[in-house]
Amino acid sequence: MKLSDEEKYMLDGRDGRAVQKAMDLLVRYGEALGAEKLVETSNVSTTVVASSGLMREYAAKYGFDALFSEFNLDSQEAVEIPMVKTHSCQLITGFDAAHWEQLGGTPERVQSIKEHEAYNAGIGIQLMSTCAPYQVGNIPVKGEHCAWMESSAVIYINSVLGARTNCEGRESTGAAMLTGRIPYWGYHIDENRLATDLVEVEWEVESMTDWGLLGYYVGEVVGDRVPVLSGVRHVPNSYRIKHFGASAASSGGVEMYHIPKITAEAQSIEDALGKRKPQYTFKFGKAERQKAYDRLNVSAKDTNVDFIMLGCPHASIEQIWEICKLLKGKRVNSGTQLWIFTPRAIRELADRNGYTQIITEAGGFLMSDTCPALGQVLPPGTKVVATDSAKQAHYLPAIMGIQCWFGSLKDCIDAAVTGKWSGGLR
Amino acid sequence: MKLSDEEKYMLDGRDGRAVQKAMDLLVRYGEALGAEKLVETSNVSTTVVASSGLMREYAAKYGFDALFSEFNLDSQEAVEIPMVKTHSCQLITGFDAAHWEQLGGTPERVQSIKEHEAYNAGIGIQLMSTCAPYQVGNIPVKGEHCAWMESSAVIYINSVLGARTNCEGRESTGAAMLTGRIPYWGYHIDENRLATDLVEVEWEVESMTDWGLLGYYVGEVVGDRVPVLSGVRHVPNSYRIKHFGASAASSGGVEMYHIPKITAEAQSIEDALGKRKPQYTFKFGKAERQKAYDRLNVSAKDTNVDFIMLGCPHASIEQIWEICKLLKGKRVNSGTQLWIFTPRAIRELADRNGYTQIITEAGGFLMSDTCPALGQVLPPGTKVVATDSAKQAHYLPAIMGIQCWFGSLKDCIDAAVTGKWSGGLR
Amino acid sequence: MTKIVLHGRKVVGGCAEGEALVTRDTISGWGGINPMTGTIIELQHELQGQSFKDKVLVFPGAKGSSGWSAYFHMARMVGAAPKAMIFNIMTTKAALGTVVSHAPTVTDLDQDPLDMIETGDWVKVDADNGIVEITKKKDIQRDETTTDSRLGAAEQRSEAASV
Amino acid sequence: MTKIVLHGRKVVGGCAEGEALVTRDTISGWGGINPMTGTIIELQHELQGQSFKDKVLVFPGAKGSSGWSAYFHMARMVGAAPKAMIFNIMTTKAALGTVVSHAPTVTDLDQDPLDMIETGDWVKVDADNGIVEITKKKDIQRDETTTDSRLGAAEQRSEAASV
Ligand code: F3S
Ligand code: F3S
Repeated sequence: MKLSDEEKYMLDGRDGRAVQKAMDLLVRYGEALGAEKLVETSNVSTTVVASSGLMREYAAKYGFDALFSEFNLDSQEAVEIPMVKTHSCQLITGFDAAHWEQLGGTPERVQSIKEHEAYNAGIGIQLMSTCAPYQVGNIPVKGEHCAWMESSAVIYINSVLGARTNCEGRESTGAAMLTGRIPYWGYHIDENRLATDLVEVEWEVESMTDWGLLGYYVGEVVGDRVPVLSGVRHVPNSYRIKHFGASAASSGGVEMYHIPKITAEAQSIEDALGKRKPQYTFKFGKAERQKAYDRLNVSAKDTNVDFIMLGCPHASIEQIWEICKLLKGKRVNSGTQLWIFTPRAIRELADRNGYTQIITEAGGFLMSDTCPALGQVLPPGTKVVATDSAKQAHYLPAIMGIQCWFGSLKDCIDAAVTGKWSGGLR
Repeated sequence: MKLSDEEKYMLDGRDGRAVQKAMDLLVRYGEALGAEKLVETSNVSTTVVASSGLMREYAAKYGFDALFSEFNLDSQEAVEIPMVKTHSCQLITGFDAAHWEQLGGTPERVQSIKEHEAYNAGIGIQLMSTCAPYQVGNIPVKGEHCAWMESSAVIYINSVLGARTNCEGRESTGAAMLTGRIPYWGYHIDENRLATDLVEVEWEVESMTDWGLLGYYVGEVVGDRVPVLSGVRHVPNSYRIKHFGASAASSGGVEMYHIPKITAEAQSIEDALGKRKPQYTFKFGKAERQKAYDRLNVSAKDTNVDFIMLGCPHASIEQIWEICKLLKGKRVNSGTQLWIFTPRAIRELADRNGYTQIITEAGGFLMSDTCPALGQVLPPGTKVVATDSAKQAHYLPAIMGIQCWFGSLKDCIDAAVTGKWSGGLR
Repeated sequence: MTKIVLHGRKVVGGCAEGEALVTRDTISGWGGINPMTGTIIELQHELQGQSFKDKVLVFPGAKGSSGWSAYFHMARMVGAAPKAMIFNIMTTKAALGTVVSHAPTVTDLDQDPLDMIETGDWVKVDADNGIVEITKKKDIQRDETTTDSRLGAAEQRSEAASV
Repeated sequence: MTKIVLHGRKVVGGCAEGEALVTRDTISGWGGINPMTGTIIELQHELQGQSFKDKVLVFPGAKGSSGWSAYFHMARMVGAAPKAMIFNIMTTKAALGTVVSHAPTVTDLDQDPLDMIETGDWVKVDADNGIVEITKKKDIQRDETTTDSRLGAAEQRSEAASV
């Protein structure tokens, strides 16, 4: 891999041991990829929290510098971590300290999270603590080279915004923060951003549920190739397109897609394909929609619902308002829990708007900083979940071994109120 | 103007008096424009707060329904306002209730704002209270028809995101919220979005200051036409491109611009111009940069600075961090005030990150919901202001009759600490 | 006494007349006018310090913040709005602002009103019919020495344009 | 006893050998493996319930969340990582995850390792030289009745590829 002089100085230790370790990892990583060089970045979305018991023990034993060294730089030597160079934000975490009781935490855990947050803030990382940093002001500009983790965020900024990132990991984002570099590979390069596959959308996709189903289908058929969609007749709003991407990134490994005149980089199908022929062509019609729905509901049998999860990816304030309109004046069933997830900054807005109160009065909780899949936590005794998120419905049964219903927001609120699932594809 | 059946029903009163009044205004407004029809929208950014003494008196006398009727629907009859139909958010307001003392308010004013906020939230308006709703989750998708006010926000969503809006007003956004319609005119229509003018950027624009100067120059020369910029070599991050647009929208009336491969709709100069020749061509070089700087500093003479204003448009968390890095461990001069403005949701993040504390310890204030120009308020006795925002430097001298320095963030923080302006174009 | 008649397109219906206040500078709402008095406050504006209250405001178009309509709306509420308006360049600000000002307004005139109208001319805006009648101020002054132009005006409505 | 030798590109340097664990299903990190035991936990995965600990993991590539590298990183920390890895499709997840696992890894082999290697084969990955040596399990079984294949392996390093 070709390094610039500046990069060589970093590797040689001019900027200290931590930067040297970071550059060393980037070189190992870049060579593993077969990248020809590094590219400058000043926008990193990362995970530096201690997201597992192993990491928490490690931090308790060796300290936060050692934790960052090992798990964000792949350095067994505990180096002193300086202020990060790039704009950097923490993605979603495993815990919401404001709801530690519901989440089965302890005051000790809350305390150690606070200490770690102070450390992370101190080295210059913004504690957005959400899988959707673009909803709280980190909106990369088209063409901006980024180093982001979190598949639903990666697909959003690549496709909808036209920024450039691969799906990075803890260690590469750690190294990127300290060096302002990331391998120039994959979606940083023009030609890799072109569509390879064509998906002809024949069903009239408009609702949030349908956007999720379309995404789920697309991910299954294209895997990690780059689809372009034809036939989309309704411009999705931001929470629909967010759901679509999160869904496609979970059933497949889609990190980039095009919808002419809707996503950032293609004004036409031809544009998106770079004037080449598609490698594969698929169609999404009534049968494919039904199949995606059935796949998402494959684990579900029992119509008694214990738990409703909303806000995957983390809800915007508009989505919280949609929930409140359905929930207002109702009560969540006594045997059922309703948890709604949103970035902490947006929860402040929800408080101000009286939405938190509407949710609380109905017996639900508006939570932040985590989600059941990431935090691997459910209300005690949960056997059956319902959600309006295809991504959550994809992961929860596998991770938590529960049944999961996928349906519309209305189906979910009905289930919250009645304790029974009566949803279905309409 | 051609109305659909649905629109005719609204005009005939099927959906009640408020919707009827709203549709009546849209018809009058659409015909004034010469629009052929209305277009559906479900994304409205509006101003429904009582932003002047006149409106506050009106609300106190006749109530909030009457206030909305008159100032958001142009209806002299006070109609009962139902729940709004669209996703709707309140833009920046005239006051930050959390800083009422600094802003010269009274507990009574705070109380009446709270009551009005409850009313507005009750009819379904999200109280984002910022000129940058895209920083708190309202991120319109490319091709999405919107009805937004606030010139800096309009130019951002049109150009950077590729959404479609004209620069609407209180009354048209009021009507849009109740009907889900706005005149199909101006930037809703493909051909009006094409560039008319070419600006050749010869200076290497990279810093936030330079993006502001470029914007200021562009606005002055193109007025309200649509420029495309050539020669941009560094992709601006979101706060630079935000500053550029706000600046161009204040010196001129720019609502839409293109930078190939950086803004949403043009991959090339030819694309942007729709293959036509530019009507006018300008160049931005050293001399134009200097001239823009001089224009922005035309009111400033006295180097004793009373007041530093940062956060126009409202700062993102990354910008607050930039400020904190410069401010940490310093003290604002005793004769100088430092106010920093950010959306309230982002202030929550700043609190969590310890940034609010850094600012407070240095003697500054982190405020929300308003800005000095909008709120028409300055610290008592202010004669000389400094800011890193071209828009604020454009408006404050005219509105508040003070002197204003424009410079880099560093120049501004230096002035905050020393009380002296020693900035300059570098 | 001769009148100049221009034809254009209605923006806001109605009919009103008054003394013209003309500027070649575009007008800002927020930061551009004081809505309580109708005074132009923008620094270096050609009309800085002058009020359009009860005048026929002739201007190229609107610029600046999206507060434009609210500012003209407030001016109307306190009785400081222009009696009528004539402008050249259609924008959402100008359209909405004139609509909510309720002042009869026309645009798209067959000749540039900025060339044809001077401050002090007497101008009648019959917006419903898209007709603007101009009595030049020199004629008014001349008339005033002989007869009352305001009375004379009514008799001459059907007169052919002098241009 | 014959060996099959494949040539590819180093992803992570080093040299290690062990029993192959082969799958045609791509592997998820988060939600796909238990890093404490190296067990594949994804529902309906071909290897569900099996552990790659101390095995040579042969798989088409990585999929799923960006937690991939962290999960293989943790597996390495607790000694549950594979001894070596071989995969086909390069992604950032696979590159970073194998780098931080510190397990010798190769890709871009001249023949599809999924066709050439079966679970139970003995595989040596000399990543520094991009060489993979496969001893088929039937040969191991045959050998085991005669001599120790593990000892024999060392002597046959320079042997020509059998394919
Ligand atoms: S991380 Fe976010 S995208 Fe969903 S699975 Fe958790 S809410
Ligand atoms: S409204 Fe916002 S754009 Fe500037 S002038 Fe006030 S901070």
